[in-house]
This record gives sequence, structure tokens and C-alpha cells, in this order.
Amino acid sequence: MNSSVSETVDQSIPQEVTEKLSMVEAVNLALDHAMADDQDVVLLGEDIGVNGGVFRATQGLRDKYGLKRVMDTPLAETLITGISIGMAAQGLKPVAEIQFMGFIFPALEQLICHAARMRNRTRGRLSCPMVLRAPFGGGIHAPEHHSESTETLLAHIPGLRVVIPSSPIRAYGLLRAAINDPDPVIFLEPKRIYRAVKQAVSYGTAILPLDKCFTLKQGSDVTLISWGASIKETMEAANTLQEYGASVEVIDVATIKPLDMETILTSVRKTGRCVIIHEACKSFGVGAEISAALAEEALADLKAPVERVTGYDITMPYYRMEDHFLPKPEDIIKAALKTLSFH
Amino acid sequence: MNSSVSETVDQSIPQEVTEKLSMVEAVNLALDHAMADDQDVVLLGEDIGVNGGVFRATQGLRDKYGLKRVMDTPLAETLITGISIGMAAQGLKPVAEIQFMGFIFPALEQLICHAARMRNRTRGRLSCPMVLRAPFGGGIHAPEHHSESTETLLAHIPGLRVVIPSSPIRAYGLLRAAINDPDPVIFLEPKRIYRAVKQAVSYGTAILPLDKCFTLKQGSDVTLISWGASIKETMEAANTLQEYGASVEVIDVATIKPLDMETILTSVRKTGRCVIIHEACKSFGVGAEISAALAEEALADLKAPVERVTGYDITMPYYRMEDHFLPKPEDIIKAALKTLSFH
Amino acid sequence: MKAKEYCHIPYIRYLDDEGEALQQLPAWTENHETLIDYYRAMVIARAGDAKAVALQRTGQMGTYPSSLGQEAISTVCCSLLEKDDVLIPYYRDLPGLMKRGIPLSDVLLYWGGDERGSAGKAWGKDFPNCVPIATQAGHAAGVATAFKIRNQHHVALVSMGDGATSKGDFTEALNLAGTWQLPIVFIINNNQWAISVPRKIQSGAPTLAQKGVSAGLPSIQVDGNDVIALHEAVSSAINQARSGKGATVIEAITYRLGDHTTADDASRYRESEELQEAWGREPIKRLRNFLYHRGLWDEEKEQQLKREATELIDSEVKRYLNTPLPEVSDLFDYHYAQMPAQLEKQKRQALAKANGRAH
Amino acid sequence: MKAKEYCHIPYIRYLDDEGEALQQLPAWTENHETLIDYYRAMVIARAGDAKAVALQRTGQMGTYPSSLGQEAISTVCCSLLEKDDVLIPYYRDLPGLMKRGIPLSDVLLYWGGDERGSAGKAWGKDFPNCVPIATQAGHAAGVATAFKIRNQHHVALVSMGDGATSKGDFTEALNLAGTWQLPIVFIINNNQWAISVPRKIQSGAPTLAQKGVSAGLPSIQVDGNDVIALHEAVSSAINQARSGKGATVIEAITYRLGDHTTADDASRYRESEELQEAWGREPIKRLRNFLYHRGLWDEEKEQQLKREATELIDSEVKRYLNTPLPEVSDLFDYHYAQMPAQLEKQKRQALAKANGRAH
Ligand SMILES: Cc1ncc(C[n+]2csc(CCOP(=O)(O)OP(=O)(O)O)c2C)c(N)n1
Ligand SMILES: Cc1ncc(C[n+]2csc(CCOP(=O)(O)OP(=O)(O)O)c2C)c(N)n1
Ligand SMILES: [Mg+2]
Ligand SMILES: [Mg+2]
Repeated sequence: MNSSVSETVDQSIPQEVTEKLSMVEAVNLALDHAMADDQDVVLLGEDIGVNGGVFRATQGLRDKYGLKRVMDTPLAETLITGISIGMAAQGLKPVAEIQFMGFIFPALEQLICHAARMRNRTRGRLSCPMVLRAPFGGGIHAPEHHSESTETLLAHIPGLRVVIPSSPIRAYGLLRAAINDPDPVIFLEPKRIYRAVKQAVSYGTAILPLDKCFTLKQGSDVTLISWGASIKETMEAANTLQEYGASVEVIDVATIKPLDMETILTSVRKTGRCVIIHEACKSFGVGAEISAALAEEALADLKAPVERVTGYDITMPYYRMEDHFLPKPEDIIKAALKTLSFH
Repeated sequence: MNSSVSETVDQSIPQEVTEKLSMVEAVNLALDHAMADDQDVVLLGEDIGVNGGVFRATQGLRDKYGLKRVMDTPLAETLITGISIGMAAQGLKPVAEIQFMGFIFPALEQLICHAARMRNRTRGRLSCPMVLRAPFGGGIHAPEHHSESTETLLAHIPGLRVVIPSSPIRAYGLLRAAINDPDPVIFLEPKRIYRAVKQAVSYGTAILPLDKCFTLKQGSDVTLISWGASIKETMEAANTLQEYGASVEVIDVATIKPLDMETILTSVRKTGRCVIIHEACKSFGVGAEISAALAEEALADLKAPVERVTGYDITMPYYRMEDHFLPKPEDIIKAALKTLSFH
Repeated sequence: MKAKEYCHIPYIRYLDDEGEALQQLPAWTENHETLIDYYRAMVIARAGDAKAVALQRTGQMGTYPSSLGQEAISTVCCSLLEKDDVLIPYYRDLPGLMKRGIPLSDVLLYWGGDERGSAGKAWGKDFPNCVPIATQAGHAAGVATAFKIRNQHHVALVSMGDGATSKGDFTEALNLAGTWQLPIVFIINNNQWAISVPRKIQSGAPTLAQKGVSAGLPSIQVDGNDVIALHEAVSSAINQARSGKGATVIEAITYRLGDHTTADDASRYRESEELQEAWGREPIKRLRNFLYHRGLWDEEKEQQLKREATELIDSEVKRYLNTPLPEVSDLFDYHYAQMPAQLEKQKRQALAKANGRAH
Repeated sequence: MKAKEYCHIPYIRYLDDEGEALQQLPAWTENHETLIDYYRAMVIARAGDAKAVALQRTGQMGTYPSSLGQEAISTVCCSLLEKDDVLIPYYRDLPGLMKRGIPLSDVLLYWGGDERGSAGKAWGKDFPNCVPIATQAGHAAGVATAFKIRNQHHVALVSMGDGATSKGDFTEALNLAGTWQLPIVFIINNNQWAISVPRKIQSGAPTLAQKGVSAGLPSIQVDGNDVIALHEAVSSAINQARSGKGATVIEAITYRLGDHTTADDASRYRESEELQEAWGREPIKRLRNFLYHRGLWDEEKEQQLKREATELIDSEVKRYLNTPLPEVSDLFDYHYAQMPAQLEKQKRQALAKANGRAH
């Protein structure tokens, strides 16, 4: 549990690779393999059957595994979550899809009061090995309620895990781990990068730990910390900063809860400078916990105040103006330069 | 908006005082006066009518204002919130009670997707002048789900205000302000101290601002920051620390969102040391935002890392063991001494 | 113990698929103006709807949910509402919104990603579009409660899809409507599909109207492509609500002739035969036949109406396309009547950033 | 268009308030063992319930919701369930839990603020107590779905109060049960009150059973103080579910003879006459009369049963009171199968603190 897991893109290219997959295809493959490996894995959600999900994450799985294992539900997120808990308590491993994270709120009572508590409430007699998947985040010019990032609400809940991949390989490895995990995992898929890059993914692709950050880039001057779709802008910013001569470390948090503060602390103790980037509103966001923990546990090592580059404390604007909300590479660069020039 | 509001306990004792009230009685009086002043104020919730609410916060109001203004609803928190929004959009000022904060989760979709957005969504054409009251917090040996503190979930939502009183006078002044406010306010009542102290409260008691912390005690060595029921333990700790010779400043945040960082920053810039105390789970709690903002904006002034004394990242234990969860004066003292002895 | 035995839901229909009367028509149909008005409204709405789809297809607007084939429901409902009544619509109500006097350009602005589409004066106290399914049912109950508290004889009319009837929000609102005798009309646009989920796997109940039975409410089915049947059902429900006798649930049977939205491809999950058949039942053709057969409509009027529609739509589309971007400050200014200091600070940052980019 | 006309809900009753047969009794009642077993179970449950209230009153236990007067429903339901069926109870199910073989001490531990009350082996796969109203309905639908997926002929039985029928969770689960033909029995303990809210202002529907009609489910009312009627209704519903014919909604009409919980004072909001009347209909007296009149029970048996009950309860209360506090580590150890590093750290802090206090 002590060493950081470095980016697996280059390490885990499996031997039997035939084609490269986008992130949403990697999700599909992970579901497929999990279902093939374990009869107890079942899928449920709105439009996941013949339609294959509105983003096609479950495409082809109904034909392959049948109606009993790929279930189109009525339109009711409270219900989807409630029955997942009921099935999980009987030993099935439901993987439920919430069509967009903006519609996850009816699920919260079930998640907070039951999924997160079943093991503790019964001292291990019953448990809740379920996964709740939801695409999230902005930047695809979607309608109202289709672009929010509210991972903080889930991260605050004891008993849940919250996982966010940012590449096809990590999507595959983390989703398979999430399904294997005996506890409830919220798996949030940054839909802006669903089809951004392709990577070779196969059955041999590594299953990844659920409590480890990924160090995507090593450096010594400043640590950029992000997750999900913002990893894209973060890497762009890192590359530009590198051109300016700064040595940049980039961490993809990926496992938001439990938070792997050890990897983060080790990095920031080294660099002394840190910028945290996320799409969610700033106040009371996940960035706050990371920033607070850094200052509490590594105050002496901080050469500059931690910077947060985030969404504003406003409702996600409709799409004409969403660009004004989302963190941009230049915002990240500016914040990094501010920490670098701090004295 | 620039100066801190200092504790009003001593300032606002009104002339026509006849008796001293507990906090829950002050809530009742605030509701009574708001209803007398404004025909548009209506109350709704479960058991708030003839029963007067399970904590008696609405006692006597149904008889006084009638069935149309004090409405017992069916058992449905989603509905309670939804109809409040509908009424508010028509210009009424609904004050809804959620019986315990542990049952607020079905209300979140309505709060997040509608109450918080109505003004922004319609660019001010419609608005949502509602108040949602809920008793919260542990320490009264209540059953499961009756003792949680999940204020963070609400604080992260743009468009909401979150207010938590910690004395009868503040309960009165803040609740009257919340009802007057043209936007949705979540008003969380720390039930552990519902009847802890009595203060003189009357119609003349000051209506308080909704975006200002209260400085309960001035000092120069360390700032203790808390809200709600934990103010009790925080004040006890402050008094003990004072006996030890430390000069302690105590801030009751009271208005969790929007957060009055100005008052907090001014204090911590002065003392250089800070302990944040809350009952909620530590990770991703309100304390994280305060701690992060302090380190980001006052790094140079911090003489010691900020300390957080909070609940653990676990489900609120059933009552036999809840004492192990709740912050105690000795925990606060220990943390304060740690910051005081830091070098 | 078969459920069907416990429950009888009436079904109202006046015109057959070809627009022929199936029974004696109600007296009000003698006044042809109403029927012609319905026809005109539906034709204009369909043209506006087609334009919205075209704007999306040509990259000039975002995702849009077409109301193709379902024009009758929304049109009749909103024609029968009075000005002080409140409409609580859902996202497939373009025809009704236009009937309420809301400019097409507002609706295009909304789907074009601009909050100002729900801001205009024409909206009155009507609710903006509602995306989170069935949540608007609670708002309708709240609006109706306000009417009741204030002794106002207004009505709240709320629309939703067949899928929406599965969400608890809907049944919670039904229950309250029954308990408090609220002046609401619940209208279900049963277009047979909730995205890819067909009606029969949305609910095992033989009708969706019978959801109202759970709350003790009068509940009926109506041919949702038959303006006469709709007019009968909705006007009677509105009268009942207005006179203090409580709410009604109306399930209007229709068909979604288009994709769910422009982001959807219905051919993935539904048979083209089903679609072809449904075209035979669509409401505009039906009413046109009726009017033609009675000599109330002719080709000249049709052409004139089409020109009118085109003219109106062109000018509204122009207004939409010419609407400049909102101010960056707008993103901040409408969150609170009194802007918090921290938000003020963020607003300044955003403005500075926007200025920086502009230069 | 009166809702009542659309909907007929049968009402089953065999015994009158005094325990006299109102109609020909079902054949199974000839086997007296079942009825005697019901009687014994209800008497023991009522004694256990009274003890729980007494423990709370004397400061030895936390808030407790008494099942006084409602023993028949829970007792009959849980007697008819098989071992591999799954019970999804709510907080007023002490009689049924005891019938399922769960020690009274477990239930006391739960209300005594100790998670281990839901941990014991005797619980099998049954669900622990559910506090957030109606949320358990979704769990039942999930359990039943699991049975269906695995081709297991088991049944999920879920109980809830009259108030719970207003919450959307309940109707969402009903709808799924109808759509997927799930093996569920929904049993509504209609004790006429949801804390201070009387049945008639909980819903305008003439029956709560008809909530099932909204989902196309067979739905009946039964006298909830009449074990024979309950047995008929529940066993038929269980059989139907077990044989793949889907779910049933049973509204059992009873009365909450006690306060809502020990934290409540019902005299604030309900008339004592209503309570007195309800005592005349309570289930234990009724069955006792029936058994006495048929010579199946006598004073000696009654005394013997009371002694048994006292003995059992005393020993369970002793076990409860002698249960030492849990370990502090328990607060942490059951959140995740694999404890996260950060939680491990917090656990060490908590243990250190606890040790510090102990010294
Ligand atoms: C709470 C919620 N869940 C999911 C969605 C995504 N979604 C949008 S429309 C739709 C189907 C709605 O079907 P129906 O109610 O029949 O209305 P229709 O679109 O057919 O008019 C879904 C699942 C949503 N908007 N809100
Ligand atoms: C979601 C939720 N809201 C509120 C409560 C508080 N509460 C506990 S019991 C109760 C009344 C329940 O009445 P009913 O369903 O009739 O069951 P009964 O207690 O009468 O058996 C309420 C409002 C709760 N437990 N859960
Ligand atoms: Mg539909
Ligand atoms: Mg009840």
C-alpha cells in the first residue's frame, strides 16, 4: 500500500491485442469480461439493453448475456439503486448505470442510507458489492443537467468508494477492480474524453488498485493534481510548462475516495508546489480536501500556497457559455507559474 | 460586508422581554413572528400541525394560523421540497420541516436541480424564497439515521444558502433572516442544544445577516472555528485554554454557505493558529474548505498547520458508541495545544 | 384476483384514424373556429419543430426533442388554459408553449444553450422546461397548493411522458393532489417510448391512467391524436379543478414519430413497421381530413397557412441566430438576489479572464 | 367520473371483533395447531414488546416503536415464510422477527444502540431493520429480482406502514414488481397513524391497497387483527409469488394501540375514544375468545404460556443487558472489506483516544 502506482499505459499492453479502444469501448470491454468471468455480474439501468446505453457503454451485452443479466429498468433512479442493493445483498454483483450524473440525486438516499452502510450495519453479515456507473462532466454542449461534476457529494459519504478513470486502460483496469470489489463503488466516467484517445486494451490489461493515484508524469518543480477529463488540459499545461523549463509532476487522483494522500504528499513534499484542477465548483469541492490535507500535513514543505483551478461556485452554465466555466490549460499554466514565482 | 459581526447575545436583548427561551422555543417564536408579519409565510412538513413537530418547533402555530398556513403533509420528502418550490415560484414563502436531517436525501434532487437554480434558470423571472429546516447532529442517543451531520453536501451546491444557529438569539435572528431572504436557505438546527441554554428573545431581537460569522470570543493566540452544537465543546475548550494562559478567539461560522472567509482570515492572520471543529466526517467536510482557504490565502501568516477536530470517516455509530465519534473538549484542547507548541 | 378486474379506465375517442366521426360530436365542435384554430396551431408547431431539428442537424443548435406526431396534446391543453393558470411543461411541449404565446425563438434559445430562453416576459408565471424527469409534478402540486391557500380559482396543468409515470415524484404528487383536492390536471403524453424503453416494459399496468387510481383520482385514457377527444377530456378536467373538485389524470395515447432527441437513433431499437403504422394515426392528417370533408378547409387555406408558418418561423429563427452571447457576468448575477462576497470575487476573476481572452 | 367507480378492492374478514366466525372458515383452521401457534406467538411478542417499552422507560434502552395491537400481521406473515424466503422488515416488526427465530435480545440490542443487534446468524439473509421510510421496498424488489435471475422459487416479503405508501420508493417498487412479475408480497401495516398524521390525511384514496392497482397488481384489504383472514391473504399471495405469478399488495387494517414510539405522546393528537374503541378490535383478545369458545384454550394454558413468555423474555433481557460495549475498532472494521489506509490511521487515533480515556 506504500508505493505509488505509476501510469500503466506503457506497462500493461497485453500480448493478445488486436485493436485500440476508446475509453467508452474500454468500459464496454471491462463489463463484457467481468460478465464472462462471473455469472453474478448483472447490468441494469435505463436504455442499456437493445439501445446499448445512450453512450453505447453496454452495446452488444444484452445479445451476448441475455435479458436476465442486462436489464432495462423503468425510469426511476431511486429504484435502480434500491434494487441493486437488494440484489447485492443476495450475492449478485449489480453494475447499474445512471444515464447522466445529473440524474444521480434520487439515488442518494439509497446510496447514503443503505449501500454505504449495509456491511457496517450488519457487522459484515450482509454487504453491498455493487457498482454505480455514471457519465459526468461538461464540454460536450449537452443540455441542462447533463454536464455537472458533483463527485464531492459522494466522496464525503463513509462506506463508498469513488473512482474516476481518465484513459481507456485505466477505465478498463479500474472498472474491473470496481466490479470485483466487495463494497459499493461509484464509477464516474468523464464523457468528454469517452472517445478522445484510443489505447490497446484486452483481457490481459491490468486490473488496478482502487486506492492509488497514478503519477502520469514525474517532475520536481511543481505538482499538478487532477482527475477525469481535466487530465487532458492538465497534461497540455504540463507540456507547455515543460517547454518553459519547469519540471512538472502530474498526478491523476483517479480514486477520489478513499483518497491516496500518501502519493500526493510524497509528490508535493518533493516539489513544494501544487496546483489542483477540477471541473466541479470550487467551494467544498474535492480540491478543498486535498489542499487542506497538504497544508495540514506538509506545511513546512510548501514553497507556495496551493492553487486551485476549478469551476466557479455557480450552476454549470448552459452550453453557449460552458467554456467560461471549465478550467483551461492557460488557467492551469497561470496558476502553476504563480506558485513557481512565489517567494 | 467588510466588518465581522460580533456576538449579538449581549447587544440585542430587546426591551419587551418577558421570558427566556431555549433554542427550539426561539425557532418557534421566529416562525410565529414571521407568519404574523407576512401572510405569504406558510409552514409544511410531517407532524408539524396538531403535534407541533416532533421537537415542538411549530407548536401552537396551527391553532394560531390555521390549516392553510400550517400544513401536515403526507410522508414524502421529495414532495415536501417539490411543492415548496412550486409555492415559492408563486410568491409564497414556504418554510418546510424535514423531520430529521437523516431524511433529507430524497429532497436533494429538488434542492439541487430546482430550488438552487430557479432564479438562474429563468434569469430572475421566477425565484425560490423557501426555507428548509431540519434538526441535525448527534449526542441525544437517538436511533439510526437521526444523528448525522451532512451539511457539506448542501454547502457544495451553488444557489443555496446553508445556515446553522448555535444559540436561541442566533436561531431567532438567523431564521427570521432566512425567511425574509428571497433565495432558498437550508436552516439546520443542532438538536443536541435545542434546550441547552435559555436566552431572552423577543420581537425586537435583531435579524442577523446570512453571510457573516460570529466572533464569540476574542483572543490573539489561536482561533477555534466551529458551528452548531460543537460550539458548546469549543467554548468549554476555549475556557480551559484560557485558564492555561492562552488567548483564544472563537468563531461561530453560522453561515456555512456562503462562507464568510473574510472574518475567518482576519482572525487567523492575527492568531496564526487555527483549530476547526465539526461533528461531520472529516474528509471532504466543511472544515476542509476552511482549512484549504486559510492555507491558500494566509500561508505566510500560519504559525502552525491548521488542525481539524472532527468525526471520523465512518458512519455515525449507533448511540452506545456515539461518544467515540463526537469531538470532545479535550480533543479540541489537545489540538489547540499542538498548534500552540508548533515551531 | 386479476388486477384488471378491479379497475376500469374509460377511453375517449371521437374521430377515427381518417378523421371520420365515430360518434355524435360534442356541441362545441359546431363552432368551427376552435377546430380550425387547433389545426393552424398544430401545423405551425410542426413546422417550428422541423426547423428546430434542422437547426440541430446543421450545427446551429444543441440536442432537441421533437414533438412530431404529438402536437395535439400540448396544443389542446394550452389552448384551454387561461392566462392566470400555470403551465408546468416538460421538454416535449413546443406546441403548447407556442400556444401560450411564448416565442419560438425563446424555445430555440433554450435548446441553443442559453438560459435567456426561459426568461422572457411571455412566460408569465409558467414554469421553464424541466429536464429531471417527473420532478415537475411536485412543482405543479405546489403551484396548486398556492392557488388553494390564496383562494384563487386557477389551475396548474402539468405534462410528462409515459416514462415519467415510473418515477416516485409523480405518484407522490398524485397522492397529494388526491389528499388535498388540488386544482391540477396531470396530462401524460404516452408516446409509447421512453427513449428506447417501450411502454410495456415501463409498467405492467394495463393503462398508465390507473396510476391516478392509486390516489383516488378520476383517471381516463384519451386518444391523444384526436383533438376533439382531448378537448373533451381536458376541458372537463380543467373545469373540475377550477371549481374546487380536485385533480384528474389524463393519459393521452399517441406516438413519438421522431427519434427521442436529435442525439438518438430510434432505428436501433424499434421496428419501422410500427413507425409506419403510427403515421397512419397522426393528429394533423386526421384533423385536416375532418376539416376538408366538412368543407372547412381547402388547399388555398393550406398554402396560406404554410406561408404564414414559414414567415413566422423564419423571423423567429433569425431572432434566435442573431441573439448575441450573454454577458459573462450573467453567469454570476442570477444565483442570489444579494450576491455573496466570495461570488463577487469569482465574478471579477471570470470577467478578467474573459477580457484577457478577448484581447 | 368518480374514482371509486373505477376500482373495487376486496376486503377479507373471517372473525368478528369478539372472535366469532362471520362465514365458513377455511379448511386449514381445522388443524388447531396453526391457530394456537399464532396465539402463542402473539402473546409472547406482546410481552416482549411491553418489556422493550419498560426498558426504555427505565433508561435501559433507547427510543422504541411498540407493535402493540398489530401483532397479528407480522406474526402471520413470518409464520408463512419459508427459511429461504427473505424478509425485508420495517421497524415495527418485533413479532415477525421473533417468529423468524431472531432472538429478542438482538432486537433489544438494536434499539439499545448497538449494531450487533442486526449481525447475528439467526438473521440469515433477512434484511436488518429499515428506518428511512419505504426505502426497503426497493430492496425487496432487488431481492426478488435476484430470485428470478437465479431461478429460485423464493419469495421476498416486505412490510411497511400506511405512511410509507406516500413515498415514491414504494410506488416505484410496485411498478417494477408488476413489470417484471416479481415474487414479492407487499404488506401494509395500516395502523391508521403515521406518527400524528391520520390515515385520511395521508392519502385521499379510499384504500391503500389500490396503490397496487397503479402497477396492475392484485390488491386486497384484509382485517389485520384477524389471523384467519391474514393467513388466507398472505398464504395465497406467497403461493402466487412462489409459482411465478408475481406480486400482491395486501393492506392489513389494524390500529396502533401505543404511541408512535416511546419518544411520542399520542394523547397530543388523538382522541382517547378512538383508542378505546380500537382496543375492542385487537387481535389477541379476538383469537383468545375464538380458541376459548372452541375449547382449544383455557386458563391453565394461558398461565403456562405467560410463565414461558416471562422466562424467555427475562433470559433475553439479561443477555441484552449483559452485552458488553463493542470494541472501538468495530466502528471502523466493517466499512470496507479492505480497510483504506486513511481509515486505518483514524482507527489508530480512536483507539489511542479510547485508551487514553480508559486510564
Ligand atoms: C431523472 C432523470 N433520469 C433520466 C433522464 C434521461 N432521460 C431523458 S428523457 C428520458 C426518457 C423519458 O421518457 P418519457 O417520460 O416517456 O418522455 P418522452 O421523452 O417519451 O416524451 C430519459 C430517461 C432524465 N432526464 N431525468
Ligand atoms: C424518509 C423518512 N422520513 C421521515 C421519517 C420519520 N418517521 C419515522 S416513522 C414515521 C411515520 C411512519 O408512519 P407509518 O408508515 O404509518 O408507519 P408506523 O410507524 O405507523 O408503523 C416518520 C415520519 C423516516 N423515518 N424516514
Ligand atoms: Mg415517452
Ligand atoms: Mg402507520
